[in-house]
Amino acid sequence: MKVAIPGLRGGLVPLVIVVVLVVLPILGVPRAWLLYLFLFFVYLAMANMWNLLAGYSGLISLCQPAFIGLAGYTLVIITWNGLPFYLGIIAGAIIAAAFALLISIPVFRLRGIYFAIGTLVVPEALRIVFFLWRPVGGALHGGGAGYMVKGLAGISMSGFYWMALAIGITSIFLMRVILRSRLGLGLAAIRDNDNTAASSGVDVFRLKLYSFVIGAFVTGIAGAIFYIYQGYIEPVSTFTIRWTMILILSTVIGGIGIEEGPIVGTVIVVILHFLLARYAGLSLLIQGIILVGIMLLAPQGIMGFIRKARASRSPVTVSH
Amino acid sequence: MTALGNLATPLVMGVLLGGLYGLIALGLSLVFGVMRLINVAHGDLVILGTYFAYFAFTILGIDPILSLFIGMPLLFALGFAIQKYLMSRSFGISMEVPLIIAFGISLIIQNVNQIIWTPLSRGLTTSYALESFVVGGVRIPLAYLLDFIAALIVMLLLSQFLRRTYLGKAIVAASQDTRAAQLMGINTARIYALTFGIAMATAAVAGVFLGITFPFTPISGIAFLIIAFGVIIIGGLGSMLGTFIGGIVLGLAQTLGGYFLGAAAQMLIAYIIVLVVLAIRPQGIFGR
Amino acid sequence: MEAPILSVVGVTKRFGGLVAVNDLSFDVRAGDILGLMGPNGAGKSTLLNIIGGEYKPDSGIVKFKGHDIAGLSPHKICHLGIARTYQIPRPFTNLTALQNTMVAAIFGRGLEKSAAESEATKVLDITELSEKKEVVAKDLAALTLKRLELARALATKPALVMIDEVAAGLIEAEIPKILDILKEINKMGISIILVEHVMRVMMEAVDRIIVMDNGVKIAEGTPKEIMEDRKVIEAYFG
Amino acid sequence: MGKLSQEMPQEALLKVSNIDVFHGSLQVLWDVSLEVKPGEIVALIGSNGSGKSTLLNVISGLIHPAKGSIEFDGRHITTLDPFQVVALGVTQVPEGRRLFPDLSVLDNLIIGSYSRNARSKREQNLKMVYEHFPILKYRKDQLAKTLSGGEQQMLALGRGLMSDPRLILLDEMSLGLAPKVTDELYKALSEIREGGITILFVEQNVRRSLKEADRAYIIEVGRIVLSGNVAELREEEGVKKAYFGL
Repeated sequence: MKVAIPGLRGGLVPLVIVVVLVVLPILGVPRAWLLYLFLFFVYLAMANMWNLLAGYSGLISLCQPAFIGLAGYTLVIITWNGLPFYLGIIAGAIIAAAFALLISIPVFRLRGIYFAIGTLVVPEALRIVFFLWRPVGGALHGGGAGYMVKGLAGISMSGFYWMALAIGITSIFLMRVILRSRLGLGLAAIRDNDNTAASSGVDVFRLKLYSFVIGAFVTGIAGAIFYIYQGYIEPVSTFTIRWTMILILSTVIGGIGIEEGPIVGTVIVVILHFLLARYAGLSLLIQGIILVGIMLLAPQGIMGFIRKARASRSPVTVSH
Repeated sequence: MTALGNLATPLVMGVLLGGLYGLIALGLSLVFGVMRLINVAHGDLVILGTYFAYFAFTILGIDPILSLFIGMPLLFALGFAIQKYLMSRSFGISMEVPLIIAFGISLIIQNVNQIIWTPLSRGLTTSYALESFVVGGVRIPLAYLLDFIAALIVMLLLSQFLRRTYLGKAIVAASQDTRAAQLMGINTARIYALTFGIAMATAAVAGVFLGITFPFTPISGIAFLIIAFGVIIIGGLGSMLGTFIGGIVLGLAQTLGGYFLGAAAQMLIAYIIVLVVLAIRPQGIFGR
Repeated sequence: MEAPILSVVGVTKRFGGLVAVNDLSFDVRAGDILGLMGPNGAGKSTLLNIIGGEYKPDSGIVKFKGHDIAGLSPHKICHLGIARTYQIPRPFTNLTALQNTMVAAIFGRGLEKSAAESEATKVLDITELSEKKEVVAKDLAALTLKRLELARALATKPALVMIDEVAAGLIEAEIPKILDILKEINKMGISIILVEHVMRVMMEAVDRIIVMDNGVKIAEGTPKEIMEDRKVIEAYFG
Repeated sequence: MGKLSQEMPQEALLKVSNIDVFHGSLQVLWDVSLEVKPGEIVALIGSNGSGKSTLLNVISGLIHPAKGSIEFDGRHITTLDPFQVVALGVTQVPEGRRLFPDLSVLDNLIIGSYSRNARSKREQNLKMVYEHFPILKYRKDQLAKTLSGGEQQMLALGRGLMSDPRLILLDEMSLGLAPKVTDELYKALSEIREGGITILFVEQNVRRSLKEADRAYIIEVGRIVLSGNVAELREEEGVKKAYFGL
């Protein structure tokens, strides 16, 4: 029997899965389950975008927390000004994308691992900025004390869940579209050989910039949704490398540069997260060991491993 | 005159602190220069060195600086093993794999430290760590001076080692052209493991002096990793003098940033300098 | 006389102490097939890399259809109408032959996906790769990859194509076929710079030959003149 | 003389037997065999991409063959790593020289003597290298990257000699050098052979190869297509045609 992964095979199965996921809260599923799924979809959207950057565009971006946090703080500013939270989500995503455009000026001059170093500094700088800057409210709020997100009264767990579901499913769909578009073909060409791509007319810089900005936008939406759920934001736990770790783990465990990779990886990361919730340190320790183990034993992750096993079983290449 | 006198303190402290930052960055720079590996676990390995000294100091009652006689070989062995058993296998696969393994190692070390030592902030509070002295009206903590002296000694020893010994020359040769080094009869796999080991030995020294100077927690490694990156980005990879100067620039940025913008902002100036340097000269100011 | 489509004037490129290309000048007229030869290390590949935008010359002018292209980035040069093949094929290894060619048609020529597909199919036909259309490049044989290089270059619809050693390694019987392909390309109105060691291809395909040695142009003339030039024989045989 | 030496039942110093080599999934050498006898100078001739450098790299242990074997002085070296091959006395002077650009000339030479048995003969070999190439002594404190092309090639050759080799593999020594400099290098090469070192060299200049070597192998697209002593090869129709064809 074939295991169907949501959103992968065209046709009826994914539709049914999506419908079931949408009606879950109405069916009276326990709140805890909804929470697991909420985190799953938020992480999934972010991991899909990291996969787009690191797996398909050769950009090992370590500044995703910047996009998450900027979107979160934009949400705060919007809601503190009495505007509705959904405007906050959209504004957050736009600010994240604009910021990506801005920092692309210095960091896109860097290649490969230098890019990784350059991007690592960005969230650290932002953390300090938001430690000092109090965009709204008086001295009682902001800085290290953080902000409550306003205007969330009336949103239930089901509401949070639906938002996360929407961005999670959208991110899967978006990946499908991107990878089958001109952009996807161009990125695939760059990944295989950037010199040949350039001499075939591909504007390598521009395509990478596109995926960087798209990645920031979607990551920003997911980040804003996360902070709507959390209802609270402060700099230390926001602009933190832990976000980056979650994204890398999810992508790498499932399979970097493989479309289904983040889906599988995020399932495992979320399960581990809750199984080991009581032992916070131990959970991350185990995740670290898994990360190293996967890289040594199956660097293409679980999906890569499955693909390879399948390919070696049947000599015929899979055709679409 | 008081304004100038006030400014003298951050200036002197920045330079002295810069020595420590250069020392922290040294191992990261060495590993990158030779293996082209960005060891994102470097900060955590430095902090591991700090915790070892803390263990030696609080449980065994050994002075942190003296504990280096055990700490350095221990971290050397750990580095040697990490390269030989984890990194070397991943080198051929792709550029990301070693980077992600380093991420994994970082997670592991942080959380082992967390489990053993709890997330509480600690310090290597030896008697001399709290002392200070006054020179020309500037009060200087003794720890800062020790940092600077330690950095000078380690950098001098390392540069002499690289310049004068067969092994040192082989490390330099491998960093310039790995394949040519192999063709000259150099066992590069072994050179890599030794390089990682040496880098970790310097991390052990950095860890001790860091612990004497600042309080630390199991997750402090990330902050010092970023500082080390900043030093390398300013100083350029693979240049000892550059690393030293990069450390001083970052140290000064921090102390002057603190002086003008307040303690909370002290690292902001440093990070902005890093980003500006990246935008203008990605290979670093002293890089090739 | 018609203005040249490409003119290289006094181009020099140094790598450290080595002068790879030294004060080199030549023209390519529209519709020309220009041969470029010289021993290994003579600077031919460096020259192609300069024209293609991978290297910026230290001095000199490269003019293409009136634009000064020295130092432009490769994709811009491609858009202006210069395409190239690599001596050692550099395909997009995980893409099929068709997708390889489509990348060039989409990004080099600005076609939409469906138009690019039919264009790519046409080009694969010219280079006799139709049967290999759906094969992933990493599974193609070395000699087939050389033709894929050509297909990819043609799909950008260039005005000038630089072909680097397309005949090396072919057996005698395959050479007429490659000559036919070259003539076909030329008939489409595309100028060609041909780097080639296989003398028979040079003799039959090109109008004019430039010979380089140590980065310097040592001879220029018809194939026949070149074969009799003493300096050329010296360069090759010491 | 070439012919005679070929008929003499002399034990080969280097014996490559029927090797197949792959780069990833791409086969680059097919069933290649080659022999070098003690004291010989043997040339390996072929065009770009024909597999000459790959063959040298296989002998040096940088790449391992999928099939076949390599023996040096009666010992199997097929699966050894490069540093082990060097320690046995086989040193490659790679294409493009590949010096350590930011080290001094002297340091480059010293690194040449890295293998354990070469270290003890360091001073002696250094004297020998300076005798062959006096300019290196004059420039010993300069950084390698500041040398001219010809001097760099001399340093590359000298660095190889510092490893106290019995067989030296030379890849495209004359690449990008003026004919006069090439002459000098080949003159040094025959002196080096007088000193008891066997030589296998890759060269793209056909006439030069046939002039300097005792025997030659011609390689095309990964296969040895012709071999023999140089007098015979000069008469061979295939080689004549290959004058330009290679």
